[in-house]
Amino acid sequence: MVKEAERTFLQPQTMSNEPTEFYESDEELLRMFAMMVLIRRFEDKTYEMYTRARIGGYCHMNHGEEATIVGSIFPLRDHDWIVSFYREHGHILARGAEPRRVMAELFGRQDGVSHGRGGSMHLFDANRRFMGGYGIVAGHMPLALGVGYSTKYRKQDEITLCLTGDGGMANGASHEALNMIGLYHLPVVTLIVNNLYGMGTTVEESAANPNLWERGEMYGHHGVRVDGMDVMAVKRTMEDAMRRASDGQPTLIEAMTYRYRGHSVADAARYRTAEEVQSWRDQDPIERFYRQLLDAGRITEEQRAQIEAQVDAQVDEAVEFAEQSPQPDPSGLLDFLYVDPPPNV
Amino acid sequence: MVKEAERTFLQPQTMSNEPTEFYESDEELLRMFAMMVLIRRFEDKTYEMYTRARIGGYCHMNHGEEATIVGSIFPLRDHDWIVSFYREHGHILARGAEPRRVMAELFGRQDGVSHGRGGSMHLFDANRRFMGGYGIVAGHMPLALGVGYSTKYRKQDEITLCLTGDGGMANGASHEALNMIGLYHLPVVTLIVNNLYGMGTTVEESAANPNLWERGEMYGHHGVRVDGMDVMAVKRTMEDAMRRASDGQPTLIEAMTYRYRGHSVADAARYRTAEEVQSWRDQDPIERFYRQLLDAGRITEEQRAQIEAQVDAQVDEAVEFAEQSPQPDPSGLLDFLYVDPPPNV
Amino acid sequence: MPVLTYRQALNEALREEMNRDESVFCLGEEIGRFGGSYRVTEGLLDEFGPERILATPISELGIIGLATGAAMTGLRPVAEIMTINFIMVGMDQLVNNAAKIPYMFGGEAQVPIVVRTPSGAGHQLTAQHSQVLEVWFAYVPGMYVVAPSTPADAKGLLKTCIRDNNPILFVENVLLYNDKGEVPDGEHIVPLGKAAIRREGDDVTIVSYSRMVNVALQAADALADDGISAEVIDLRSLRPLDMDTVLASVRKTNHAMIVHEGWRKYGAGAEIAAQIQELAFDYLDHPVQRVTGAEVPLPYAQSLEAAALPQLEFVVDGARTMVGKR
Amino acid sequence: MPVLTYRQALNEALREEMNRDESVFCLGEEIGRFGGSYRVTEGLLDEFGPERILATPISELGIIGLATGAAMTGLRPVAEIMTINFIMVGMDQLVNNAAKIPYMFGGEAQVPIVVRTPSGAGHQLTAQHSQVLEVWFAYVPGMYVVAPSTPADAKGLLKTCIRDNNPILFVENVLLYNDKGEVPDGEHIVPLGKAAIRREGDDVTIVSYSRMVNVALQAADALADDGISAEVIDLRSLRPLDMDTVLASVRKTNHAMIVHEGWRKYGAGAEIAAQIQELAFDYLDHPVQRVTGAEVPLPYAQSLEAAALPQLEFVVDGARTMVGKR
Ligand SMILES: Cc1ncc(C[n+]2csc(CCOP(=O)(O)OP(=O)(O)O)c2C)c(N)n1
Ligand SMILES: Cc1ncc(C[n+]2csc(CCOP(=O)(O)OP(=O)(O)O)c2C)c(N)n1
Ligand SMILES: [Mg+2]
Ligand SMILES: [Mg+2]
Repeated sequence: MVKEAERTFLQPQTMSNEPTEFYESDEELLRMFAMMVLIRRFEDKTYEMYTRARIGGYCHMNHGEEATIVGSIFPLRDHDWIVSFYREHGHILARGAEPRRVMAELFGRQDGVSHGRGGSMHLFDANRRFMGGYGIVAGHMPLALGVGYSTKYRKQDEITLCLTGDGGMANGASHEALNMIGLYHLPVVTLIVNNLYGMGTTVEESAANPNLWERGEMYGHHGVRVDGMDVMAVKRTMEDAMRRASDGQPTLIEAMTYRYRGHSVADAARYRTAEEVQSWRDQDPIERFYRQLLDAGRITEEQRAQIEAQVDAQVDEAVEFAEQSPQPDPSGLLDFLYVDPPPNV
Repeated sequence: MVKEAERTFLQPQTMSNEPTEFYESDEELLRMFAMMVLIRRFEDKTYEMYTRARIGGYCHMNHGEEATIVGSIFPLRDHDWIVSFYREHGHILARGAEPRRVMAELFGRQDGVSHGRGGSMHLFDANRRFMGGYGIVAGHMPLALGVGYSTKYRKQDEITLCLTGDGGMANGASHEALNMIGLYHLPVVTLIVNNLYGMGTTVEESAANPNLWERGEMYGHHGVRVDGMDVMAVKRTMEDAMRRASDGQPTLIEAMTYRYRGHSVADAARYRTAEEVQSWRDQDPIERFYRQLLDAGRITEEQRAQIEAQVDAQVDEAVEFAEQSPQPDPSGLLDFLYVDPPPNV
Repeated sequence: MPVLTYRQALNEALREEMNRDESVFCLGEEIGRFGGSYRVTEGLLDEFGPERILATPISELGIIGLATGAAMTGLRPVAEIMTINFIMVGMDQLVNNAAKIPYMFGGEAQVPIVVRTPSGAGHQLTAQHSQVLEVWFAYVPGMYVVAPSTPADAKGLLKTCIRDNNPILFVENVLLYNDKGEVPDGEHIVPLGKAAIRREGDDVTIVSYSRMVNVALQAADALADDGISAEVIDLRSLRPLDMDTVLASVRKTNHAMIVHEGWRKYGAGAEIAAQIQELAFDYLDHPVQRVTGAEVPLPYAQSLEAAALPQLEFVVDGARTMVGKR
Repeated sequence: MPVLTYRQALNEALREEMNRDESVFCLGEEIGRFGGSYRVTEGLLDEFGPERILATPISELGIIGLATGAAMTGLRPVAEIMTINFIMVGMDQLVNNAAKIPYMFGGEAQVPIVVRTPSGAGHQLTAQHSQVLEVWFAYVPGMYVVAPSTPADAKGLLKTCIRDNNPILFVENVLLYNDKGEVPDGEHIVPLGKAAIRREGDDVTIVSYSRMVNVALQAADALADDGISAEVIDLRSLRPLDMDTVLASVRKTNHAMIVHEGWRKYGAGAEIAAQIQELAFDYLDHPVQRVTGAEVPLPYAQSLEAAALPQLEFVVDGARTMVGKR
């Protein structure tokens, strides 16, 4: 049952607003800011391209979740791993994949990151150890367990970040994966992008105890909740979690955020009020980070304008590239089905 | 991770040994005692009959777990429900099923409680609202959720007792069922018969946090651990849980006990030491209850002897009945497959 | 007769059965306020309230298990699994519990549940969201697998299934929901286990079910232009499987073709082909043919997806070749 | 050649492959101290330690998911699912992840995993513990399904599967573990997708796999007494499916019978029958016959269980009738 005190925690206004301390270089901070803007603009363009029928299938966007993404992915090192879910456009961008190859995938083209086979939900980038987006809710969490186990098996210093949704925490796959990650003391950080809804279902309608971070304890993880609209708060939490992970102590982070748009492009999100959406937009992570940077003298208005212009150009170029890239030839229908199959498959 | 303090809790000697207060009538107490003896002797006979090839298949016995069984099942009222798992001979006996029809089922005979179709793992008694034993670990827990939901739907005052094992708590089915039971405030009491092992795997090897009762909180249940070798402690815990259940507050009880024999008749249980087994046998729930009753002047040596003689006769009669009952006729192979099927099935 | 979409026909069946029998209730993800992922339960929450239109967490074992347990106590749950692709995480409850309980407890328990779920590909939903998996359940004794192809059948079969006392997988199709057709008002019941002859013909029997019946009918039109008269049979259910109707047709046409969307090898068509040759061997002028989806996880790109789905022209060409009019 | 049991042959294959390649490791319930529920991994814990012989909780999604995720990083996990009956709670990871990952990511990832599991009934294990479910996985493009019937194949095929780069369901059988046979020492590799002719014959082709190959061979003995010469084919794998070998035999014998333990309708035999009639129609003197398990959840009573399993006499009688020597 939800106690009143906890329920109010789900409101953005109760979140911490302490002045942020930065140890990051200007360059690093601006890279973070630029990435948040890129994700936002990329998703705007995705939406536009969907309505123009360039993109099909299910398409889930990250508007509003930029702080959870950049805050958790930027601290990762090149040799760390990511396992994600279907709402992952921003995740793979933050990991450094080329926007044009991501857009080409959304267009279903041969130059897409999954060569047009995966689409929006199934982006992949082996070189960046981005182990894919998956469409079965919570079905990717056992994969993160496996990647983490591999690290331990190979005695490497790698961390696996598993991004997942709040609704998926009701599924048995989350339970089995988190328990085993804790049991084997794996260097895995699980970040719940708690956007308060799984489709039209609120967290309170899906979890008997909606304080999801509290599950950490039962799974042998350190559990922590963080303001997911504050990129620096997420980043600090992630940095702590990475330190613990290296010591074999997994962490379960619940990052409180909000998706501005519907569950997918097709969802008009009638199950929530305009006021609720606005109350979160008022906490916009990009604007908030901009204020923080501005207050700390780490960004100027001109720099912002410049970043935005660069990002816009990048996104336009991505669309152009995608338009140009060919659809996979139907003769390749059976490609990639098996590795070195015997002749009679 | 298991903290030391918790690990020692798993030792029987640290369990409460306060003098027991009884409000039960002599008759009730003796019925409880007799049932514990019946379960023990029935299982002794089951073992014997298995070695004499009267019983086949998988056969899991309840030696040592009598207090968890009688303590949780005796408080139930006629209109309450039970959903159980494959280690359920004692469960159905405690619910009042005729030992001879249970033995006939173990023998695979037509007069068995499941008409010879189910065997040891699949005992059933509709009249007593004993909704069966199931063989997929934790797979019965979603059924208990369903029975509990039915009670709420029909606006009845019924309680569902779900008996389950410690090992099964690692399975996703337990997670989904317990969460939904909590979410819907169902009148369900889940009792984990924690016998410290799932086959050869210890609780600490199966649960990142082996304090299973603590999961109650995350599932919106009241969570409690009880000394499962003390039938009165279990009974009091169950009574409390039933009161809460009627108010729509489910309870997760972790009853600490031990199975004296291997996982099934076929298992020699080489994964544990003779000393460990002995330390639990020293806490034998039947002897312990007998002492408690004796100290309180509620039983005499003669009464015990009489009960044992009666139980022995009952068990012998059960075997005789089972021997006499016919095997199902092979012509009935397709019986019960469908209810009123169309001609061409 | 009123014209309804397949979706509306299902909705009407649910509404009528819930009004008729208080023990009927629905559960599943997003079936309440959201109205159902494919809007089949739209409006029912307002009419019946949240206990009878139970929107659940993303817990497929929980959903099917809840339905099964409740059914054992006398209720008649109708569970929705959002799409058949997600049934894997819940199927243990359906196959190991629901389908086995009546038999393994020697008839002491019944499990009158309907699990509704859409199957099939289309709209670039890709590998994990475009599967046709009902054949798995048709394999399981103790289950029924029903799959209507028309709005009228959607209503009539769903009503029948809700009243039936066995565990039933009720397979809808993502691309049929908007199909329109005449649907009888009120009490309209379609019996289980009776295939429908959708079009009569003499030269070749095309056996199909669910959405592919439409493709078969289109093919029959095209074949008619060539002077080939095709009989189109809609199985309506994979279990029970009405081979009598199929065999009677094949004995007349001497040519049989099976069309379905699922993968070819070990697909539903294999069983039908196997039985046709077992039971009408001497009537066959040509081997039984199968037209199916390509054996790949469904790819995203339009070019590839189109190539992976069964094509009208394969049906037409196959039938032409078979009857020797190519 | 050394004589080993099927169980020992598997154990030897695991040991050899783990010695050969450090990236190979085993995981599953009770495979460590307990030695494996059917003792296939006995002794390996002592030899390789708990990281390479990982005994897991009862978490089938966790087991198959761990294997899949680890495989994507370059390891070669061999997962044991204690029996195929428990695979349902874990199969989402196998079908929706392992089998689809290589394709849906456009070849950017590989999933070299083997999921070992015993299938089949016997010893009164009843409805939830006696199933034959491999046909479900054989339906799935992207998977292989391998099922050895002899100790030599158990070793040779398991070694091949561990070295293969595709996700593989490796189906053992509860009643074969104690079977003995000659098994080549050391490097012994059996290629994937090549059926074995276990006995040559001219009058009828009996196609089978796993334990039922033994029944087919017994039947062939009995038929020989009647002067009927049966050819017995062991498929060895359901996917890849070596129809070339089957068809060559049927073209010779003109009679085909399929024998398997699983249920009949939508069982593996349906596909084989469908393909035989598709591809050797003009060679068939008689419809392809199937001998299978009865379509019931397996009952407990000995009398009923015996009646539910495929009987030697059905094979013998069926073959006699088919070749007209009854
Ligand atoms: C096992 C399963 N059940 C249902 C679905 C359908 N579905 C897709 S996304 C979704 C909601 C998930 O919500 P959450 O985990 O909170 O992630 P979010 O979409 O909010 O980022 C559902 C129910 C699915 N993909 N998989
Ligand atoms: C899903 C599933 N996986 C594995 C098994 C095999 N199995 C049967 S009982 C058991 C151990 C269960 O232990 P626990 O839950 O502690 O119950 P106990 O037997 O100790 O009473 C296992 C692994 C199974 N029946 N179902
Ligand atoms: Mg969400
Ligand atoms: Mg146990």
